[in-house]
Amino acid sequence: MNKICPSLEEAVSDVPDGASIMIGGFGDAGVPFEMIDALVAQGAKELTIISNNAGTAQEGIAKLIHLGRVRKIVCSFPRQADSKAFDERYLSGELTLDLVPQGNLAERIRAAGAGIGAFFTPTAYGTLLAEGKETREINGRHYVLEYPISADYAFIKAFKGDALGNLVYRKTARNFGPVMATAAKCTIAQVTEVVEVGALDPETVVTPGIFVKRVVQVGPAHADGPAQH
Amino acid sequence: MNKICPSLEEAVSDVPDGASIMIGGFGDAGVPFEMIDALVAQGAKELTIISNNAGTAQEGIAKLIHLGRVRKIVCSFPRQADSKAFDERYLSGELTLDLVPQGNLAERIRAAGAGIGAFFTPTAYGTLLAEGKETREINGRHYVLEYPISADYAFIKAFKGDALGNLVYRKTARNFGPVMATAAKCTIAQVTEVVEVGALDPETVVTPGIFVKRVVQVGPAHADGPAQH
Amino acid sequence: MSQDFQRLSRREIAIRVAADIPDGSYANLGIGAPTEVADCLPEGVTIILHTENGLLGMGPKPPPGEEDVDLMNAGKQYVTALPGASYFHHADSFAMMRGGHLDYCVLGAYQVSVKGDLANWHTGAKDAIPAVGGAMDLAIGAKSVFVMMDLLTKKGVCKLVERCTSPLTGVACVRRVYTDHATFDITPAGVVAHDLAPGLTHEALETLCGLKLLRKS
Amino acid sequence: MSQDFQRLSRREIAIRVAADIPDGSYANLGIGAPTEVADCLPEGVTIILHTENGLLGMGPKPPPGEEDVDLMNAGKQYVTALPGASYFHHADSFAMMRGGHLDYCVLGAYQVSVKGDLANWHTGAKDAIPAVGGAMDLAIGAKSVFVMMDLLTKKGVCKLVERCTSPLTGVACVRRVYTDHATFDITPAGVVAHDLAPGLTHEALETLCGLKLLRKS
Repeated sequence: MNKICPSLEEAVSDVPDGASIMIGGFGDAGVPFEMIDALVAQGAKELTIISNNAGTAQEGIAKLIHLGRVRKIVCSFPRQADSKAFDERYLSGELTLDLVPQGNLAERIRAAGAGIGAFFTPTAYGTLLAEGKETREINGRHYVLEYPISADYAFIKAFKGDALGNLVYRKTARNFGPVMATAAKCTIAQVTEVVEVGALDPETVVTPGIFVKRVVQVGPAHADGPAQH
Repeated sequence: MNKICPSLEEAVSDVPDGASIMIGGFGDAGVPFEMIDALVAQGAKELTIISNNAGTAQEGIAKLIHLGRVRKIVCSFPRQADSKAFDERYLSGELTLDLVPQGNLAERIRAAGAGIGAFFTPTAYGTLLAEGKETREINGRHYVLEYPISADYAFIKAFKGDALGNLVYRKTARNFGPVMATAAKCTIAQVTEVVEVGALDPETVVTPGIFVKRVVQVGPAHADGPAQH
Repeated sequence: MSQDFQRLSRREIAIRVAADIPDGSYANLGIGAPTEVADCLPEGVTIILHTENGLLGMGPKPPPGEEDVDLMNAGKQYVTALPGASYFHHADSFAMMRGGHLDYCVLGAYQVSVKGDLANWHTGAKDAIPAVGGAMDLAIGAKSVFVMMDLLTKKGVCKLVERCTSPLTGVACVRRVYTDHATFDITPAGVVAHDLAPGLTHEALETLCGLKLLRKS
Repeated sequence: MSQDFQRLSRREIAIRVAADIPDGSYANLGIGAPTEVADCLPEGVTIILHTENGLLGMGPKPPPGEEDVDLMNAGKQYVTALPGASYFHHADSFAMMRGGHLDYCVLGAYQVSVKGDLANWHTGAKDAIPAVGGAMDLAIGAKSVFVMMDLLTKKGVCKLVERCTSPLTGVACVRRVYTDHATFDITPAGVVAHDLAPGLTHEALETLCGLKLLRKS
């Protein structure tokens, strides 16, 4: 079993038009920028992107949006200081936005990975973002019924990975990676360092290899930090 | 902030009659035997115990049951080779059993800790253990609605812990500990070794201290293994 | 009605909030003004800070040059991790909030209603690009949710209201509101005003708010 | 009807199951007979084994004297962990199963119906002390659920049935049943019997089962 893929180009080569893709990261931490660049070069369009943010400036998801490759985005916080690409496409109606509270986004992704059919969450009860959704009072508290979010692909960034797909992350760059890895048909991880099978302590593996299809090393391995972009 | 408690006796001293207690462990691994012994000595009765097993021989939960301290047990697998204590009390009607499939038990405990009001699970659909429960078809699959399980106390066993309550576990002794820790009002962890705050790598902490109220060191610290009982 | 009183500075409000968070608490301080509470904790008090992007035990910002691109808070500012910290993924982090494990959460607000409804994610302006982030999760994400805000908008309109006109973030979730004019407790009996700014009378405050306010008994 | 045929041994059944699990698969082998499948994997084939008590990458039992009380499988037998293994807690472990991440799960059974219903947790006997463990989670816990069992009870009653009489573990969850008489595929068109024991005819098998069986096309 060897999930190491020699290049990002090869790793993203089979993404078809119309695919749904989860993209890890919060702010810049944990965003697989290089893999997104490879997808830009690959050319897939009509994409649905599931991610916490919608990118800033011309980087990452903003690049995909700017190029008109994205038809729908599911996220919690698209508006940022320099989210011009998103703002333009959204206001012109070319881009559909499904706005999801951040914790519901994480939990709905987890539900997809965990085989949960739906769950009652207190978050967003009584707000615009729960309009039209089923609600229920349970033990005196009000809840909204939310459904799983899955995807064809998950693009995530981890710190170290092995040929079996086991991953560990680095600090707050962990964020959405571990849950997204469980909820996509094909999870691709770019890692700062590929290590030998057996080098990761089984007690500290965050994403067991079963959730990962492809691992690509990006940039030189640093002993003391992640690749800068 | 110092959650270290000098003795098991003190750690379990406030457990009242009628309390609900989650007890970690699967088979013998991860069972806080010494803490259960302290509870036996403390004398609390009319207890509800939530645990995967109901104990074997005269050890652990079996001891509590044998002494008539337990009025209800919520578990997945009470019947074992030498579960005489359970068998007797159950067949005589002195002990109520709420039988829960193991994965539903884990997920219902997680739900309690995660503030989820209820969730739809495919497990047990169409079986005796889903009788009378609400069901729903979602995207062509059948699900049963299950509710959270919380408790007054969680008694768990971990490998190492610090004064802030951070815990790491050892191999398959991890099992129910991390989820139970999130679902009880008062989680008490017996650990093989208490370490200095800062000694546990923040990347590898399994149970963040927020979930733990008391930490007790049990037995001599081993560098290479857990305490035997 | 006299305006002859001394409004509290943002720092003074933060000091009041900090004084109400007991030693040994777990807290999440929202983006913006609430972040200042961390700097106002009394000497010797240990409050463990949570940031929803996956860190418990958050420390202050790093010295210049020691920023780590993988270590930030929910406001996307560089932070540090204190000894005894732990990292976790987003589902676990929001489970920690939703499950009621944090003792306190301190948030900013556009409006708070007398019933404790919170509006802080969307002004309600048409054509505004919506973004919610963790606001709705934070609103229900602690045993006690505190709001820290100026009482009046720049145009002088009171933000403590009978009923919110801006879109809600959460329903009946706020327990106490710290402002530059006074502190307000949301109680089943009504809103209790206390710790009024020096020189401000209860009656003057009621007039400013356009609300009947209870006195602390 | 002649009984002049050679039933497969438990090991021969395990070899058949093992042959159908492709290299690189993730699998959970239930307690009892299914455990033997691990010993029958062809040379050079890597199957990563999951045990629901929190380990992916389970290895064989340790040499005598090297047992670790903290390292066991779901059957509470001592095991080892192979290089590249990982440990996780029970909620994560069952999420892995329930979420359909395992390719194969191999289970024992009291009865399997022609629709793929599984009965393997409770004989239905009155006064029996019930215990379910992970049975119901395993039944729905893999992309393909295989059953491995003797076709007949000790009293000669067929365990492949029109409708289960024992309490169900899962509904329409079994894809294939490996027995000492033949292998049965549960398909929408009906049950397909193949790989019959040497000397056993399709007609004789139908008589034994009291069922109409399809031939492999």
